[in-house]
Amino acid sequence: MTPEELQRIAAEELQARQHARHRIGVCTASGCLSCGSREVLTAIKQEAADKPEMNLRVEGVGCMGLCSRGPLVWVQTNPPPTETSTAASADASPTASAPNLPDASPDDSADITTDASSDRPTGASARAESALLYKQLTPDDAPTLIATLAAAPASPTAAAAPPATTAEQTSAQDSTQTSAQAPATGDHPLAQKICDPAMPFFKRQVKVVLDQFENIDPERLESYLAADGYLALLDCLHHRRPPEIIDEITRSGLRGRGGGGYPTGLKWSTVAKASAFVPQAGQGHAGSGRQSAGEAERPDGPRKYVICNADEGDPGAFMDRSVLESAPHRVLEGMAIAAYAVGADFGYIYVRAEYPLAVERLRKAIGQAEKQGLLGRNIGGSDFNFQVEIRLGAGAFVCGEETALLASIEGRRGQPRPRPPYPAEHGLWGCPTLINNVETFANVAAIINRGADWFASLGTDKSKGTKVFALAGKVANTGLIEVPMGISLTEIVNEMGGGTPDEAGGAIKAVQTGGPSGGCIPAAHFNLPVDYESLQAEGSIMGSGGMIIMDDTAAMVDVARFFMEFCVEESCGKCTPCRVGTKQVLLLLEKIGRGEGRPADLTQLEELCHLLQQTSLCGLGQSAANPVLSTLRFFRREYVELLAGEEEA
Amino acid sequence: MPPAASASSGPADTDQAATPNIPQCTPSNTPKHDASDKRWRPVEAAMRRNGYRPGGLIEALHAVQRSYGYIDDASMRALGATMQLPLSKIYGVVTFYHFFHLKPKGRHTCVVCLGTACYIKGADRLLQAISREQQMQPGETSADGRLSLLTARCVGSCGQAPAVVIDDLVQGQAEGSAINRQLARLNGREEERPAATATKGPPAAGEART
Amino acid sequence: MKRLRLATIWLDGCSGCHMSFLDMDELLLELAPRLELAYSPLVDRKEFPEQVDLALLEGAVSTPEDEAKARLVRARSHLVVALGDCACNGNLPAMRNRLDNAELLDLVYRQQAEGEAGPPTRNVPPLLPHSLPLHRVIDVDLFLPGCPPPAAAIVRALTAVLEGRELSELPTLKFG
Amino acid sequence: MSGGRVITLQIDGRDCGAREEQTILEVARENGIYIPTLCHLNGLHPVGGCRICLVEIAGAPRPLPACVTHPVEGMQVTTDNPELRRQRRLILELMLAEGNHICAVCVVNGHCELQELALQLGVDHLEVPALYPSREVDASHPRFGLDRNRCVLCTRCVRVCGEIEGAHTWDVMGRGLQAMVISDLNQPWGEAESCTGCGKCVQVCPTGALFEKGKSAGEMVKRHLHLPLLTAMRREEEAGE
Repeated sequence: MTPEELQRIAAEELQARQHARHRIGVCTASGCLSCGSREVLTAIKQEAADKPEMNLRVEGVGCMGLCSRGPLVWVQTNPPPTETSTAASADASPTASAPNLPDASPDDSADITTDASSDRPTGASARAESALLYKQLTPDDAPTLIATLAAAPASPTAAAAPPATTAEQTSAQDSTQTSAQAPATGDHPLAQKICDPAMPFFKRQVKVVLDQFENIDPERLESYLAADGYLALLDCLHHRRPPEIIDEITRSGLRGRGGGGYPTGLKWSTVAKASAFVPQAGQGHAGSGRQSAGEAERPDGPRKYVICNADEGDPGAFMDRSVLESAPHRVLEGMAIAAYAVGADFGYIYVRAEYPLAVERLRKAIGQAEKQGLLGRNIGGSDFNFQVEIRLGAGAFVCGEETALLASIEGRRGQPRPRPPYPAEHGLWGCPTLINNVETFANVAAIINRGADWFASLGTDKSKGTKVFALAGKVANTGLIEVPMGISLTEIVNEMGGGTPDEAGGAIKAVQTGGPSGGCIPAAHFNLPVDYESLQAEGSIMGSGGMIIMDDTAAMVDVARFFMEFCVEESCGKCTPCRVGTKQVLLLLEKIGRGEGRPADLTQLEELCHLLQQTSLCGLGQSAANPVLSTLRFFRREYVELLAGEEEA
Repeated sequence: MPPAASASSGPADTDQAATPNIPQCTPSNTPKHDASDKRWRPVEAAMRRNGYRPGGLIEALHAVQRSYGYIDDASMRALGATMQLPLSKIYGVVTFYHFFHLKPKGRHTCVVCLGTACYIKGADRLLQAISREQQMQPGETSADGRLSLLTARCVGSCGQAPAVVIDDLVQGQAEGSAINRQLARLNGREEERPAATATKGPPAAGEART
Repeated sequence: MKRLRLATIWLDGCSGCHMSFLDMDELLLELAPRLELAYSPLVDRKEFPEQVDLALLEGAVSTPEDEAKARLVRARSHLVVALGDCACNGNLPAMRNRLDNAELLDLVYRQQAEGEAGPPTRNVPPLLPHSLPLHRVIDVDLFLPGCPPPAAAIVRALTAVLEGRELSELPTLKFG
Repeated sequence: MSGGRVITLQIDGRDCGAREEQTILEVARENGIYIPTLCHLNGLHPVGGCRICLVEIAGAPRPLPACVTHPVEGMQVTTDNPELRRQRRLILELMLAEGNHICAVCVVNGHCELQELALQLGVDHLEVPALYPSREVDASHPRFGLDRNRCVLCTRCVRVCGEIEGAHTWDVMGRGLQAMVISDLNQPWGEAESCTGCGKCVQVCPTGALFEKGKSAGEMVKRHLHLPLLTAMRREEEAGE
């Protein structure tokens, strides 16, 4: 596909959207599917089919984030075709209400009304007049929903509006929107199900990775192209040399989003500098004496590999799943750019088998991209070849560790090996291999499109850009958010998360970040800025982005026990400290939890934790003690209170 | 302190130790491993795609499990012979990954997510309620081979915690009595249609069907 | 010179460690003037004395009776030595720990026994869930592993105590 | 394999010359510096799993296994200090607590590398509670036996069988604490069709987990000094093809 063809398809897609009188988007990511969005989509489609005169365009779209209120559905009413240009210009201002947004990204506002559209160079003025976000819709609501659209006057401003309180909030913030939302809506039949677009959950977001998810049909390439998809890849292939791309990524300050935070540009340049290598037949199969001579893994010459780590194993994290289910092409595009930059021609996506929908959509996306010449041979008419294959994980947390992941792709037990050598130099079948996380790759196209400076202007000094977090646990709004690095935990938990859910009412006690490798940060420290270094200084880690909010019913010794139990089950068994040490720590935590602990047990607990950190072979064991050490640090009193009386005489 | 072996738990153990209540292979679902068995073809295809190289082992195992619902000795022998892999190595790989099963699972599966978010929202109590009502321990398959009660380490539906996956369909904000009712209905449906065969798809897999 | 008040105690063990103690042979004669054997299965004394300087405990802790005895010894002894593998790591008695008690008794007294006698019920203390090394029950000052620990090592330890040397400087002994 | 770049490093303050493909362990041994090891065995590929041979390297955030770490110009290695000794000791304790290591009744009593290490590292009791596993003993082979309760998962048997004998009868199944050595499809060893009965696995086993039948406690002496020679011969054969 040439850039011109790409632009033509994108324009057609935008035009088609614009021609519809109303556009309806139904979330088809797992969160909403698990509460019935598939049925809602079917019902709405049925209604639309019954009323062709209404000219409705109904799409399944990507994740909109607010999973706890699913199924989520947005409805957008287009202006009559002739008014398009004026509508677009008149609508350019509302995003001013978005908090602290850099100038370069006006459309990154979390406001769903503006997010549902774009003013990109190729945007061809598809900007909506207004969009409403409905929550917790059921198939039974479909006729009502369509009826409200039918009843709406020609002017889109009166299509519908949020409840009165919302209008007040919104108008206080942004007078330009009041006209669209002022009309009395008390009699809107679905008033109770309309989401307030001004809620901090949406308002505070800055979307790069999740950008336009609500606009992208995950199963259609055209839909991604209309969101500037593959523009960056073709730009790279035709106008940039690999070192320039690596330089762009380096200057952007992007760091690995899988948790480690290693500078992405540096990793890319290491792989780029490494010489390609003929895959070693015997490598890693040294134990297999039966291997016949000359049976190379890939017999066709020296190679480098690009691997996307989508083995999202942290319990409580579902960012990668959502990205893959919502915009698989965005990840593929990032991988292809990376491959071009480092000189690789083959890629693997290592996905958890527990994510069948993500796998299915990725498979479909790879097929579409290959068909359109965006993957495969001579991509975009250039001489760059890049082939991508999916590899399924099989239920082993440790395979998120990069050397274990490599072992798994090589068809072996997913056991890590000591590093160095690092995969960048000695990776898959001995070849230089670039391994990045899903979210890291999903940032790449935006950086190429909008420049390193734009990206670097987001976030903090050392942690640039945004981060996607999965909010879960005892918080009102659970789901996915994307925020600039450096935002405080209190903004995320209390404002965006909306505090404790109504039914509970207990005070929020702590937030757990980084899963079994992370730690618990007490509510008293919620002014902490969320970036790699700050979280580490507090004994936690950024991790892949799971945030579990706990209220005062959570017993921290039990929380530590929970994570240690996880590590015991997920330890691969290769190294002694992790295999046996985690079990010993678990036994101590159980003993303390039963009220049988002695002061000496706390000492031993700490000693074993430090042994795990210092002497384990891989990251799993080295970080397994973090949940214990961090709860010991901030909630030591809970441990001490559980100790049995002093030693008997 | 109890002996370690009896204190440990988890789905893999039940595969690796002898588990009671697992139905034996019946003639109808005993795999054959040649072109005469239609179900073996995807396995053959998976190996071929990977040039019959050892690197394709896990892909091939996925194919076996998709076709037969579990991975038996005969399948492992067939893979070993075709891909020139030692048997112990294949067995080591199969048992390393919790997704692979050595024994057939029930015709229906109920997977309770024990991830952090679900745990915080009471997944352990949920599991107890289901376990009590179904009179099965996690990891077990009912004597009639109808239902397997499994646990997962996180199905990624944390925003909807606690989550339960029944026959590949995720149920968000799950609640014990509703799940039990649903499981009862599953059984009821089956009785109406005695011819119902094994569920499709990986048994312990966990997301919404599309 | 004040004589060292020594006690030796036999818990769940085979008395092999006590045999090794006697194996000191003629060295016993050298040590005898400096020791007072205040309590031991080797001497006729029923009650554990109020206070001893050094207690050598052989055997694992397998019954509540063993446990009570170990605690009593600890309370009344200045130094406590775990004598032999059973006291140091459980050794043979701990081999039962992989079974639970009901299983164990059934195995020994029914499955592998002549007739259907069943486990004895009179004049035997019940079993603790596990046979434990001494230090899981009381604080231990010195470990002398070995099955049995060599007589020379016992001499070395006794001499070190008599001479008031640091016990931590004694060489480590081998298990088994 | 020989003829790599020559570099100098310091081990315990001593200047040592090394080729870059050597490991720190090899260099240390050449220079008469002792580093305790367990899973490592001359002639087999190192895996770095047991963590007994950990050494400190100036600038590294944590100790690294000497058996798989290669020297770098100017590297400063410490093979022994109180912290390392404490760590090795604790790791060994974990290992001893994991299995049922009853030396008194073990066939290799007195010839056991694990027992010897405990002596060297000063382990005379376990600070951590023993786990008392109940693992199967496989006595199905006519000449040899396997007591998994004495296995420390060093994988020497797996490696010698795959790398030198070429049978690959052994591998490790499961993971974590449930990991254990198996033959073929977790069959009784005596029924494993791939086993050639060469007995190399028995000879390389550092403990009494693998043993010859008919030997009583203390009788089993392991012989594996010939291994490096086998490796070298094998390499020569392959090169000649």
